[in-house]
This record gives sequence, C-alpha cells and structure tokens, in this order.
Amino acid sequence: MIILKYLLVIFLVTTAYLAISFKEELVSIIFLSIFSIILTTLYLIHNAPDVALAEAVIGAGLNTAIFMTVISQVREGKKSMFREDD
Amino acid sequence: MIITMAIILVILAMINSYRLIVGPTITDRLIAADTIIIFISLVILLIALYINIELLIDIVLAYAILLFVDVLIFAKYFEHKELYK
Amino acid sequence: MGIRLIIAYIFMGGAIFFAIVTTIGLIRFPDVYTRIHASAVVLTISAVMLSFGVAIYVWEFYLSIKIMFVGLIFLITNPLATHAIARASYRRKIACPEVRSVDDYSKYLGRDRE
Amino acid sequence: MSKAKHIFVVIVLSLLGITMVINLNKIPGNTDQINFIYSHITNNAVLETGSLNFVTAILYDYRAYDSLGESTIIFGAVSGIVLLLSRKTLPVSSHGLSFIVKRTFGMLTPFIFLFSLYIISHGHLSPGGGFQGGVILGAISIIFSIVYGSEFDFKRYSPTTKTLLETGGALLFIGLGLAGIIFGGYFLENLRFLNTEIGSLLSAGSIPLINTVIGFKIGAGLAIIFYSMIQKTFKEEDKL
Amino acid sequence: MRRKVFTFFITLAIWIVFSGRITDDVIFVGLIASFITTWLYSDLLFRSTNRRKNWAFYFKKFFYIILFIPVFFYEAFISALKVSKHVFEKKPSFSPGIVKVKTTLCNVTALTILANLITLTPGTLTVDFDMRERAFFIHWIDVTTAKEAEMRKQIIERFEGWLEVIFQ
Amino acid sequence: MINHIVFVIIFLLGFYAILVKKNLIKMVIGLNIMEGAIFYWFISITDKGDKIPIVNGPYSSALVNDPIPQALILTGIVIGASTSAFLLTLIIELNKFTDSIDPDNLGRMIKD
Repeated sequence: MIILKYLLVIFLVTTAYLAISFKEELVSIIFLSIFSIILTTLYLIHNAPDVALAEAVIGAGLNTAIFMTVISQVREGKKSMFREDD
Repeated sequence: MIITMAIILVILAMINSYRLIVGPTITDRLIAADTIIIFISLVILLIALYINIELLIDIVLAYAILLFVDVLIFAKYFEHKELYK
Repeated sequence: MGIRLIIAYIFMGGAIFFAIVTTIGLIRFPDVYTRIHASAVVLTISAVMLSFGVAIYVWEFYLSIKIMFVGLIFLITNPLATHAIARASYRRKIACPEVRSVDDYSKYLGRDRE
Repeated sequence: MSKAKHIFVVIVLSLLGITMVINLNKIPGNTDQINFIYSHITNNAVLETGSLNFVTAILYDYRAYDSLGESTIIFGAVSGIVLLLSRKTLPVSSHGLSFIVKRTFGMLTPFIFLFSLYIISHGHLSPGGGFQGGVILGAISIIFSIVYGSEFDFKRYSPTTKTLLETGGALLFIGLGLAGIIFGGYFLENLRFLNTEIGSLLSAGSIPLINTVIGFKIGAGLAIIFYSMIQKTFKEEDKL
Repeated sequence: MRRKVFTFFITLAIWIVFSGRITDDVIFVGLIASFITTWLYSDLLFRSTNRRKNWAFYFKKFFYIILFIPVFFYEAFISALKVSKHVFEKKPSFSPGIVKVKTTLCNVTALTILANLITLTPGTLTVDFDMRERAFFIHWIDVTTAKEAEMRKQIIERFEGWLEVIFQ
Repeated sequence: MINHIVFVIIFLLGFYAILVKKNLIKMVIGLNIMEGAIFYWFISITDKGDKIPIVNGPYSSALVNDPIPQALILTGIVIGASTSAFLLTLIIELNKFTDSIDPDNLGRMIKD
C-alpha cells in the first residue's frame, strides 16, 4: 500500500508540472483531468470515500466541460481595440 | 496480490504518459489520455476491493459513467471546432 | 485458497496481460489509426476481464452484478469513444496517412461537400 | 516577463517552500478539544441522527447551517453568471455527433438518471449525498447538449423548469429549517418523524429530505451555469 | 404504453440491484424513482414502432438476447488475442485502408449495435455510416481483398444473422 | 513528512502558474491545482490509518477516521468548482472586450 501511495504521489507531481508547463491549453486540460483522477485515488487510499466521490464526479464531468466551453468561446483575434493603438 | 496488480497498472499508466507527452498529433494524445484514465479507474476498483468493496463500488460506477463524457467533449471539439453548435 | 479464488486470479491476470499488451501496442505501433485499434479492442477486454475477476472474487449475488455493471459500461462506451475520436480526427484531416491502398471514405466526404 | 524577473520569482517561491516545510511540522496534532468532538461524534452520531455515514451526519445534521451557507454561495455564483451572460441569444442550429453515439447514449441515459437518484437517496447509508448526486444530474444536461445538440436540451428541460427547481430547492431547504423550529426546538433540527429501525432508507428523519432538496437544487444550478455559458456571443460589430 | 411498462420494470430491477436488498423501504423508494425515470426517459430507451406484436414475440426476443451475450464475449476475447499477436511481432507492418461495406439491416438500434461489434472485432474500426447507401465505412488494419462479397463475409456476416433475428 | 513535501511542491507549482503565466485560462488551471494540493494535504494529515467513517450498524467505536475534516473538504470542493466556473465566465466577458486572454490587456483596459 505504501509503495502504491508513493507511486501515485510521484505521478501526481509530474502531472501537475506538465499541466502548467504545456503551451496548448487543450493538453493542459487533459492533464488536469488526469490530475483529478489521481487525486481521487489518493483520497480513497486515505480512507475518505465521500471526498473521493465528490472529486471524481466534479473532476470528470464538470471541470472538463466548463473549461472546454471557455476554450471554444474564447477567440484570440488580431484586431484588438487596444492593440491597434500600440 | 491485489495491491501488486494495482502497482503494475499504475506503472503501465506512467509508461503510457510517454505517448501523451510526445505524441505527434492530438489524436495520439487523446487515445493515451483515455487509456490512462481507464487504467487508473481500474486501480480504484482494485483499491476498493482491498478496503471495502460493498460501500466503495459507487465511486467506480460514477467514474465509469462520467469519464466517457470527457472523451466525447474532446471529440466534438475536434469535429466541429465549436462545441455547442 | 478455493477453486473460485483461483478462477478470479486467472481473470485478473488475463486483464493485466491485456493491459501490458495495450501499453506496448500504444507505444510501438507506427500509425495513428493502428494505435486506435490497440486502444479500442484490447483495453476494453482488459477492463471487462478485471471487473469479472473482481465479481468472482467477491461472489455475492447483488454485489457481483453491480461490479459487472462497471465492465458492461466500459464494454458499451469504449468502442463508442474510439469511434467518435476516429471520425472526428479523420474529418478534420488531423492524421491522414499519405500512402493508403484503399480509401473509400474520402470520396464520400468529397461528395458530401459538393 | 524578462528572465531576471523569472529567476527572482523562482527563488522567492523556493524560499517560501522551505519555510513552509519547516513550519508545517510544528502543527499540533491532537488537542483535547478535537478529541472531545471526535469521540462525541463517533460514539453518538448513529443513535442521535440515524445516519450510518458520519460525514453525512455532520453535513446535514450537526452542521446543516454550513450546508445552507454553501448552497447560498452556489446560488450567488449562478445568479452572477446569469447576470453577466444575460444579453445573448441561443445558437439555432443543432447537429450533434453521429447517430451511433446518439442511439447508445439514448439507451444509457435512463440508467445515469437512476444512478443519480440512487446516490442521492442512499446518502446516509453509503458514500454519496446531495452534492455528488446533484452533480451527476447536472452532467445529464451536459451530455444532452454535447451529444444531441443544445436545442434538444432546450426542448427537454426549458430554462423555466431549471430556474423553478433551483429556487424551489433553496426555498424548500429553508422551509425544512423552519419546520425544525416549529415542531422541534431550533433551526434545522432533525425531526425523526418516522421511527423505523436504523439502516433502512427512510430512517434518518429529515436527512434524506435535505439530501433530495440539495441534489435537485445543485443539479439545476449547474445546468443553468452550463446553459448560460454555451449561449452564443455577439459579433464585434454588434457590440461596438 | 408497452415501452413504458418495460422501462418501469427494467429500472426497478436495476434499482434493486443497486440497493443490494429487497425490503419494503427499498421497494417504496424504488417505485418512485422508476416512475420518475419512466416518465422522463422512456422514449430514449426504446424507440417507438408502429407494428403490434403479441407478448410471446418479446419473450422470444429476450431469449435470443440472453443467448447472444456469450457469443459476443467470445468474439471480443478472440479479437483481443488476435490484436495482441500483432503487438509482439518484430516489426509490426500493416496495409491499412478504409473500405465500404453494405449492410441489409435497417433498424437504428441494430445498426448501432452492429457498429460497436465491428469495432470490437479484430482489426476493424467503424469510422462512419452512409445513410443514403446503407453502408459502413470501416478502417481495416489488413486489407486482403478488394471484393465486396469477401469483405462482407469476413467482417459482418457472422453478426448480421443474430441481429436480424433479434431486431426484426 | 512526504505529505508536507508533496503539498508544498504542488502548491508552489500552482502559485508559479498564477504568477508567471500570460494566459488567463492557465491561471485558472493553476488555481485548481492549488486547491487540489490543499485538499490533499488536509485529508492526508488527518488520516490516522483507521477505517472509513461509515459503519455497518448501530455500534459505538472509536476506530474510524475523523469525519469532520472530510465534511469540510467536501464543502470546499463544491465551492471551488463554482468559483472556477465564475472565474471562467469572467474570462469570457473579458475576451469580448479585448479579443485576447492576456492578463496584461486587463491593465490596459482599466487605464483607458
């Protein structure tokens, strides 16, 4: 059990680092969902099933949907009204 | 025995993240992410078997139902370039 | 250790074997669509076999059926996910290999566009 | 950001990290107060509330007032989002994914709904409760607008229904609290009106009722958040 | 009406499996839950048909579905073994291609299940479906023949009989 | 000890993303990672290695984990999700005015 916990912790740190260091937002969001499920597993190892269920449901269903919604709506146009002045 | 299988699955998931980091196209990354998520949900199933499966099977079921939504969201984003058309 | 536990461990061991096959296939295969094949078939069977193994290990009526639901959900949804990914990436021309012996689908897409 | 600033940030953050690691070890572990509350809850919670799950017992009985505050925060977030994104129109066209995905999800959706009802109603016997089941309820709306297109979701659950569920859930929660005042002693008191044996579905008094109310409220709230986020934005010439 | 009755009893059975016991409180809450589910979602679970059949027809259908499940698992297992044979080759080399295969089924549910089965069989993956010509586009990992009849025989013929019995 | 170290590393990674990144979505991702680090730390230091806090019948025993921190964190997770939804809505609105998700443009907008 302790080896499993250490492996998952290493994976957690790696995933967090990759989530903030990738340039595309899309890959960052994929890494964020993997971060969330590893966190679920760690909550389960630490005997907190209610928190694990909440994290699983929110990390899998909700967070990805909201982030992808924002990415599909946000556009980086060239004709910004503030950039034209510079 | 059960924990050994869980450890093997976690190591396999870590190996799979090579394809997720390096993968030349976005489809590779998506497939690798799908694989990693399913592996770790199997790890959750094994840990639940180790602790107390009668109460903890709900978590595995909830995750198994909802992780598919992730992949569909990405697939729709690629197909239409806009999510909710 | 009874005969039931041995059968359960055989199922789980098969699942681990197929998981290893998935990993090797995902890393070694040369093309995007062949990697999708590895993920679609072998991974699904691995998940189903693991859940069946756990269900045999537990061996209570309602609980075993409930655990088998996990495998059933993977069995239904995972081919569907791979289908959605393949269709989307082919339509957006994300990873079209240049050399292809038979390709009826691009003609269909071309007809659709006109 | 220039490179010097970058290095400065990294150095400051690593110093902060070292201080945190040193000081986190000095956190006191078990004080008398913590041990008193812990032993009281683990010894008496099952008999006092009828809930086998201690987390649910704390969330909906001992500290139900906190849950009321939390749902107020979610209500505020929903109101803020709807206010910010109000002057927009719905996208008209709706084509989802291929018919294979649509048909399979049609066969899967009733069971997802049933599972969310299961999670909500078994909140005091197994892990789960109003929040988790409510998020799954909201996920059904997300699934509809992804797989079938947003118009399908609009036809099935109109925004009026969602708003009614959200506000009605909040009002029913406060009403349950007032019922505690009227029939018992204090706000949000657990009325053990059905004195069945511990372990059955209806045993824990008002805990399953609060679970149901919170579940539908949170599901409707998340659906409203999602629904107002997917609305179409104006073009530039309309805005400026 | 008939599909509502079916949905009600299926959801009630699954509710009892979820709860794990049969007592009166579980049945009481389960009746309410399955009533709500039936009221909201019964049109998604079963598609409406105009044909009227007697009850023995549905029982025969159910019997065939029960028979079909072991066949399904067997095919999927064999296919996994075949793909894993490819994995351990020294240099995995394929000649992939996307072929078009016509089908005779016309029920939407049958077509959906057939598409999932094609994805689960060795070396084939459903990419799309042409509504006008009723044909699947299948990504095949090893294109051996270019003839239509051969492809039909190799890919979909073994499932079509089953699905035709179940859904027609 | 390992719990403290992991908490500090992940927390500082999220904090670094908030300080340095020139992308508002990345900053919200960093905020989510910080939240996850704090929740993990709180759960892991209050774990005494006992059973899960659900009992199977009416008996009194002190052999379960402390349920109070778990209830706190459960509240925190739901609030964190709604907070990030609100922040992302603000990003959509900001993007409508500036056509970018660079935080520097926010300052420029205020100056005008």
